[in-house]
This record gives sequence, structure tokens and C-alpha cells, in this order.
Amino acid sequence: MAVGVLEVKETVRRLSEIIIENEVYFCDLDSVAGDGDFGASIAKGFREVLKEIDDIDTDSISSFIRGCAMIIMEHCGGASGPIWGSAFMAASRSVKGKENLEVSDIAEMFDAGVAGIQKRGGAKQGDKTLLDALIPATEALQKAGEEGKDVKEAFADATKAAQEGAEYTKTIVAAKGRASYLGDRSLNHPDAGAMAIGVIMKELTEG
Amino acid sequence: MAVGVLEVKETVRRLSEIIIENEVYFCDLDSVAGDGDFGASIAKGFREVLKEIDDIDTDSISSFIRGCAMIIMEHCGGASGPIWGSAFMAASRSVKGKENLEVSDIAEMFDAGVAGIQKRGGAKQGDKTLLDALIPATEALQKAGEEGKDVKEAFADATKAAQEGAEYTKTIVAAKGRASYLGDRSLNHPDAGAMAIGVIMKELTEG
Amino acid sequence: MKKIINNLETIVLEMCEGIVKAHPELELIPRYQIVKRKDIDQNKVSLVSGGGSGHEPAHAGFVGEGMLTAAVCGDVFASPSTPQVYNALEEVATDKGILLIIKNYSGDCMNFDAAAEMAEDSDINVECVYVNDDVAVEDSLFTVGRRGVAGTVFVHKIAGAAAEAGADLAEVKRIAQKTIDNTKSIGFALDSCTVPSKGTPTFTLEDDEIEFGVGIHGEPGIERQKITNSDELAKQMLDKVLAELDLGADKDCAIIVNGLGATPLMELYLLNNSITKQLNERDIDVYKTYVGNYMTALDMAGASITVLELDDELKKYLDASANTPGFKQ
Amino acid sequence: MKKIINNLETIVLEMCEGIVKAHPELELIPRYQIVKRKDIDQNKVSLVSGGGSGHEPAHAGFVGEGMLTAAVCGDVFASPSTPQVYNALEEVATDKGILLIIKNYSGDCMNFDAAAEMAEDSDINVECVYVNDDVAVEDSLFTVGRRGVAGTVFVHKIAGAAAEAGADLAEVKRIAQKTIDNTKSIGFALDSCTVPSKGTPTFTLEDDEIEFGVGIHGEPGIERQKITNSDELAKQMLDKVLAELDLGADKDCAIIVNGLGATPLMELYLLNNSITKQLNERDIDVYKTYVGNYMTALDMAGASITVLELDDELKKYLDASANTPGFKQ
Ligand SMILES: Nc1ncnc2c1ncn2[C@@H]1O[C@H](COP(=O)(O)OP(=O)(O)O)[C@@H](O)[C@H]1O
Ligand SMILES: Nc1ncnc2c1ncn2[C@@H]1O[C@H](COP(=O)(O)OP(=O)(O)O)[C@@H](O)[C@H]1O
Ligand SMILES: [Mg+2]
Ligand SMILES: [Mg+2]
Ligand SMILES: [Mg+2]
Ligand SMILES: [Mg+2]
Repeated sequence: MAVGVLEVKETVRRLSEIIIENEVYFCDLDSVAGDGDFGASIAKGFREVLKEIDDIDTDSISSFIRGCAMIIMEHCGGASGPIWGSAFMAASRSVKGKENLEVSDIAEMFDAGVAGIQKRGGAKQGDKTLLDALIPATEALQKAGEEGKDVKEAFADATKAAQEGAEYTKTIVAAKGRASYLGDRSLNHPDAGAMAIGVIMKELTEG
Repeated sequence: MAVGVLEVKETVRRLSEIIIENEVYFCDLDSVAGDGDFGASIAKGFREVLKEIDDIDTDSISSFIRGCAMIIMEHCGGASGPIWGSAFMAASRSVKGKENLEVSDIAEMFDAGVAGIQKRGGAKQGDKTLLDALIPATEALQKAGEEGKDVKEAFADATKAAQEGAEYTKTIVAAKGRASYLGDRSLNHPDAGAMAIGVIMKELTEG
Repeated sequence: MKKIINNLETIVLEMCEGIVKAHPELELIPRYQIVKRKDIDQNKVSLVSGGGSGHEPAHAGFVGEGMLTAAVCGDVFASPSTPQVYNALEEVATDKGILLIIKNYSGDCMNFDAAAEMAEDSDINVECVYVNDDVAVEDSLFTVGRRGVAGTVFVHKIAGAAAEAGADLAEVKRIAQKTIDNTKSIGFALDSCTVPSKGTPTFTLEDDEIEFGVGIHGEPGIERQKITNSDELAKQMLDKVLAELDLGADKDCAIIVNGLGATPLMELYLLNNSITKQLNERDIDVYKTYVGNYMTALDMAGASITVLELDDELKKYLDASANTPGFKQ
Repeated sequence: MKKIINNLETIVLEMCEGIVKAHPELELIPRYQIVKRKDIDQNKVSLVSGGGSGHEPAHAGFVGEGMLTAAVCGDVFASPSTPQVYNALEEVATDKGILLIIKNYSGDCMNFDAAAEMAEDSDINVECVYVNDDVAVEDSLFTVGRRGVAGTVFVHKIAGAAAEAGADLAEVKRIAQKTIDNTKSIGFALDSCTVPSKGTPTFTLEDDEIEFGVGIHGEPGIERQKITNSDELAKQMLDKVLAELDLGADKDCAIIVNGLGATPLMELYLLNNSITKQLNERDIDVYKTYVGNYMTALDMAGASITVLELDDELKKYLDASANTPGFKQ
């Protein structure tokens, strides 16, 4: 199964729906140690993506993702705008010139997204952010690509890795984001962004 | 039993105690249709009376009551300061020159107090204020005086009249005081000041 | 009850001390809880107001250049006593006399009137005006009349400007009375206040209820009704207030969108948007707008609107500068 | 949740409209929720700040003479987006450049930094400072550092005065940074705020509990503790704040006793009495005191204290006049 621009578009549509469906849940996750707006912040941006999705340039996968990045950057509130916006922007750059994506291309795209987030926010793995779910997911995709698995299998592996990463954030103290103000009190609560990555990967995989 | 300045002083002491004991109850009565501070307002003044009572000039009944009036005026908050203060001031004037009070003198003193309150506040019977208890009590004292009853009997009659007057305030609409802002909504609730007169007369009578 | 306090008995005194510590141009007479300007000009009419505390910045926060000369602070929601008011009059008496600005409540009227009578006995020249801007209360000959609420701030401001400009007592009183005659207000509560000495809320509203026409002491208003949105609240309030004024296409007004204590500025500005939009739709121009906490009711959640019908004279005095803790322009 | 609102989606926009309607010297760019001065002087450095909404009067209420040139309003408690900030920079760019005053939060830093990078690409001269006055948060190399809270108001005031006086960008930045380095704050909550989109309180406190060291978005602080009186609260706060400053017998300070939204002025003045009394007992003089709601957290009940260590230069700029909706002197 080739992943072309139309498949990417459908995936972004589904991704947006998942985020909107989980708005309240993601807010609740953020209230424990953050300021309770994470769900609202990303849902606001992806609601706009859904609204404008049919007007985004689908000449290429890259231009489509770039269009999404612009909307996300403008409409996602809080930290999420630059984090998700720079991830999409970097992802768009990494798939330039590609008409279809293999698992290894998708892995490369995730990896670029991670780098984009790190450049913008300065966080690293273990700082208790969504990177703690996104980096393991990226690594799982890379491994699945090397092992020649198909997209569906690769996503299943990535979901498992993301969920484990999200669980792991319960055991560490936040160093970036609002939760870091809590110090040790951020222990025992997962990071909202990392949990969201787990949920999103799972729902995308299950269709 | 003659009522001299020492008896008046003991009565004021008891009156102060009754008011302080009923502070919360009187506040609650005022919250239904007023602003909930009636108990606190009068208790504050009479607490001060209790504190200073042994320093008040007991040369005559009149000078003693005048001393109380000054303290009440300064320390009772809200409407209660001028109402109770002018009642005591007028009462003091009415007993000038008297060393002992008969029931008829006490009745005259109450009557002067009523007039003092009316001069200051402009309310009349039926406006849903403490006058609706105080005027019937005064009339009962007058009648008891004419019938030659003793102080104890006279106070029992006055208590009954005051309590009936207080009950009656449930059936009328307030025309003076904060409760008057309520219009018809002040119906079915008694006036706090009138209820207080009933309670005070009862406790004074019972010793 | 959760409040920042030390001692129930000394709340008002400690608050007054906190005010003069923050504003060294003011001084406190602790025994009578009078907050006054340090510099009193013998050639100007003095303005005295006050009442129960719990309405901050009213009234101590309006003492200063262009507004009050002194404020007498009663206990929470209780009129100051006659001796308190009398001492304030003695403190600020000038050759030109004193205007007493009284909110129309039985307790305040009785104490301020009695103090004014005492002052006249001491040859102090005192005139009184009674603010009664709350249209939630029906006005009739048989009642004490309407309550004074946030419109009082306009009276302080405009009479204060006239006094500062050197007008004599009769003139300052005329202008104050003209302001009163042209000022109407109404408010609503989303939640009750809690009087410190009582410790529990004065009234209880369900999660979807508001008290429309509430007083600034938690006195009930016109009716308990279902909560609605900002535009609808603005409409209800304006219907009530504008019915009592004569504002048309050629007349300006000034408004105060006043917070009752616990409602944040965000909501007040949002409400101002609804109000100003609707005034404009009704062909009424807003000459000046004040949004903020001017006349509060302790920690009550809610807001009020005050509309003042302006003419050129009132505009002139409204525009004059003022420099007090709670009102600067 | 009871609030004066129309529509969850347009709260901030309607609030901004309410602000410019009340203050006609300001204008709104609705698409980007930018509140700006109408008159921009090409010969002065422009000051831009902003952040999530819900802190009113911060920041739109500090736009005006002597303080900010523009404020960018994000959604409630959410940083404005990169395009929002970038457009503000384009709007107010002057020959002398722009100082961006950023509260130190990940979201704000990322968006404001990204916008500043874009502006430099368009040849706009931008410098950034990051306010981090909240001593409730431990400062360390391994974290994002301390939050910016009410001390931001001093930075607006003092940098604004320097810009108004004609200082160049490097100088305005130096003075802003000096203010930041000398400003420390801490706050406590008596009760949580309710974020409109969520509809329920962010955290829950028992009737006898407070959150000491709380953030202005309801982020938890140092610890949940039993409620205590005003004097004790003042002592706890001063112990924390003064440990980070170098105030002695010969150094003055300025303070802000800041309400978090639902706490009335009466309690703030009472708290100021406790604070000022204790500062004096510690031999520290208070040069200037501000009491009121300057940096709120929606309808949170509670307060914060900000202490700024002054020298002659800072005093001069602090004393300069300012005329904005939320700060006038
Ligand atoms: N510097 C950062 N790098 C990567 N992710 C971050 C960073 N800061 C915060 N995050 C992520 O963003 C999430 C919070 O997003 P959001 O609630 O929208 O931000 P805000 O803190 O502005 O309210 C956190 O749970 C975390 O996963
Ligand atoms: N004009 C008046 N004449 C006589 N009694 C009055 C008058 N106004 C109020 N009262 C009495 O005072 C009581 C309220 O006293 P208080 O609560 O101290 O006054 P406030 O209204 O200032 O809070 C009422 O219940 C009523 O009995
Ligand atoms: Mg958040
Ligand atoms: Mg009362
Ligand atoms: Mg009262
Ligand atoms: Mg946020």
C-alpha cells in the first residue's frame, strides 16, 4: 500500500478528529501538573485544519504538510503552536520531492519532526515532554522500516513504543514546560503531551 | 420594689448580656431581608457598654442612661447606633430628676424612646421596624401602670405585646430600613429589630 | 470563609492603615476611622463621604485631589457612627463649608444627619446630598426611596471637581444634586458575598441562577433568575436604566461598568463590549467609559452598570483631573 | 462555572473590543488580537508584550503613554501564536527598534522567539527580555527557570519610561534587564481559578487550605498548607522574597501587593498593612507601593507580593508619569 498525498491528507483528517474527540481528556491530563489547556490548545488548531483541509495545496506531500504547519502555528495556542507547528514544518521539509512514502520515509519524517521540536523548545528525551513518547515511536518506525514491515505493522510497533514512553513520564521529574515548576511534585503524573502522542498513535493505527 | 439607679444599671447589664448572647441569631434574622449585620451591630455597642458600665456616672438614673446612650451611639454600627442611641438619649431626658421609677415612669421612658426613634428615623408603626414591637410593649406598660400592676407583671404584659408585634411584622411589607428594598418579597419574614425586642423583653422578664 | 485577615474586630482599622501606608498623601485618624487628605485648602469646599466598609475603593480610595477631602469608614456594611462622622466634619471644616455625600440608606442617613446637626451647632456650615441611583428599587413616597450604589462615584468625581475649581457650597451642592438626578444604576450578582463577622454567604444561588437587581450589601433585588449571557444581561440592565433617563440621539452619557468584587476585569471588559455596542445601537453615544472595581460588595461576584446623562457643565467637571488611589485621570 | 460571557470561542476577542471601546486612544487589530496605541512615535523604541489572556489588566491594560506600545493577546492562559506576535512586531516597528518583554514560559518563549527571528528576517530590529520573578520556583540550569508573574508590571513601567524618554534599544533593554534582575515575587491562592473552556476549577482546596507559591495559571506552588492570618502570610512571603534580594538599611524598594482576581481590595490593603509593617521592622523602607489587581489569574482568590530593589536610576523611571487603562500616575 503506497502512502501518497491523498493518504497523508486522510491521515491528517483522522488525526484532527482524534485530537478534537480527546479535547477534554487532554485538558484534564494537563491540569494535574500544567495549566489545563493542552486539549483546548491543540484542538483549536486542528479544528481549523479540518475546516480548511480541502483548500490546502495538495500538489505534493510536502506542500500539503507545510500548509498544515502554517494553520497549526497560527491557531494552536500556548506551547503547542510552535511545538506542533515546527514538527510539521520540519516534516514537510524532510519529504520534499517524494510522491509516495515508505515506512523508512515516514520514520525519517518523524525524526525530522523531533528535531524541529528540539530546535524550537530546547528539550531532550527525559525532560518529561511529548518527546518522551515521540522519540521511541520514531525509533520503532525506523526499526520496522529496516525489518521491512508494512505501514500497519510499523504503526502498531510505534504505538506500543509511544505508550511505553508516555507511561515512563510518570517516573520522571519535568524539566521543560509548565510542569517543571512543580519540581518533585510532577512525579507520578504522566506528561499530557506524551500521553496524547500515545493516544493519537493508537487511534491512527486502529483506523 | 423600687427601681433606682442600681436596678437600672443591673437591667442594662442584663440587657447587654442578652444582646451579646443573641448576636448570631439576630444576624441570621437580618440576613433574610436585610444585610445580616444587625446582631453584630448592636452586640458591638453593648459589649462596649458592658466594658465601661462601672465607669458610667450613676449620680442619677438620667445621667446613667445618658452615659449608655453616648456609648451606644459611638459603638453600635449601622442604623442601630442612631436608633438605639436616640432611644436611650430620649429615655434619659424623660427620667430627669427621678430617683426611683414606678411602672408609669418606665412606661413614660419607653414612650420617650419611641418618640426619639421616630424623630431620628422617620418610621411609624406598620413600617416593619422594631417600632412594631416597641410601641405595643410601651402601650402594655402604660396599661399595666394604670391598672396598678407591679414591674414584674408589667414586663410580662409588655413581653407578650412585643412578641405579638414581632409576629405581626411577618404579615406586612417593609417601608423603612434595608428590607424595604425588597418590596413584597419582605412578606412572611419578621423584622429583625422587632424580633429582637421580643427576645430582649422576654429574657429581661424571666430574669 | 477564606479571607486575608488577622482579626475580625480590627479589619477596617487595619485596612485603613494599609491604605495610608500605600498612599502617603493621605492620613488616618484611627479612633474614628477617618481617612483624609493631609493638605486641606481653607479656600475650598470640603467633601466628606463614607459609609459601611467593604465597598473598596469606595470611599477611602476616592480621597485626594479632585474628589473627597475625607471618608469616614464604618464597620463592614454598617454606617459609621454619629461621633465618627461628626469628628470628620470637625477635621475638614473650611471657611467655605462642607458637602456631605450620603448613600441613601437608613443607617447612613440617620448617622450623617445627626452629625450634620451637631456640626451646625458648632457653627460648621454643612450641606447634605443623598445618592439614590439604584433603579432596582421602586421609588415611592411610602418607602425610604432608592439605594445609593456605584453612581456615588460620579457624584464624588463631579462635585469634587467643582469644589477643586473653587465653587461655593451652594454651587457644589447644586452640581452634586444635578449629578444625582442624572445618574441611574443597576447590578446583578452571580454569587453572594460573605460578611466576615457572619462567616457564611449572605444568600445562596444555584449554579444556574443569578440575583438581578442586587444591592451592594447582598440585599436581594428584583428577582432571582436563570443565568444568561453577557449580551442579554446588558440588554436587561439597559432596559431598566434607560427607562429612567432621557437619552436620545443628541445626548451623550458616561458609564461605569463596575465589578462587585470577585469578578475579574476580563469579564467586565467583555460586558462593556455588550453594553457599549447596545448603547450605540440605541443611538446613544458614550462620552466616557470607566471599567473596573469602583463600588464593590466584598467578594461578591457580579457587576453593575451606571449611566450618567451629561450636559456641557457635567462634562467639564467629569473631564477635570483627579488623583486618588482608586480614581486617577 | 458562572461567568459573564457570550461565547467560549470569542471571549478574548470580545474582551479586546471592550477594552478599545472604553479607551479610544487604543486600537485593536482583531485578526491577531493585538491592542496597540494609535499614535506610534518613530523616534522611540516600541515595547511589545503579551501572553495568554486572563491576567487583566495585564497586558492590554498597560498599553499607553509611558508603558507598552502594543500587547498581543493569546487565548486564556495560552501564548499567542507566532504569526500573532510577528504581526504585532510589524505593526509597531520603529526606526529605533522594538523591545519584546516575555514572561518566561515555554510557550511564550517559543512563540515570541520565533516571531522575533521572523522579524529580523524582515529587517526589524528586535531585542528580547524574559521576566522570571517568581521565587516559588527553584532556579536551576536543568529547568526552564522561573516563571514571570506580577513583576512584569514593573518591567513594563520602567522600560516604558526609558523608551518614552528617548533611550535607544540597547539602553531600554539594559534597564529592563536590570529591573528583572532586581524583581522578585511570590503568591498564594485561597481558591482556584476556573478556565472557561474547562468549566471547572483547576485545583481543589479544602476550606482550611491554601496553595502557597501558586502560579498565575493555577500551576501548583511550593506547598499546600493550612490557612493562616494576614501577618503570617506576609512573613512567609517576605522570607522567601527577601532571601533573594540584597535589601538593607540603606536601600529602598517598591512593592506591588497584587490581587489574583477574586480577592477584594479590602483584603489587599489589609495585607499591605502586614507587609509594610514587617518591611519596616526589618529596616527596609518602601519608596512606592502599588495595591490592586495588576496581574490576575482569572477568578483566582489570593494575592502576590512583588518587591523591586531600587537604585536612583530605577527610581527615576519608576516615578515617571504613565497613562494606561490599568496603570496611571
Ligand atoms: N520545550 C518543550 N519541548 C517539547 N514539548 C514541550 C515543551 N514544553 C512543553 N511541551 C509539551 O507541551 C505540553 C503542554 O502544551 P500546552 O498545554 O499547549 O502548553 P502551555 O504550557 O503553554 O499551556 C506538555 O505536556 C509537553 O508535552
Ligand atoms: N428608620 C428606622 N426606624 C426604626 N427602626 C429602623 C429603621 N430602619 C431600620 N430599623 C430597624 O433596624 C434594624 C436593622 O438594623 P441594622 O441591621 O443595624 O441596620 P442596617 O440596615 O444599617 O444594616 C431593622 O430590622 C429595623 O428594625
Ligand atoms: Mg497547558
Ligand atoms: Mg442590617
Ligand atoms: Mg448594615
Ligand atoms: Mg497554557
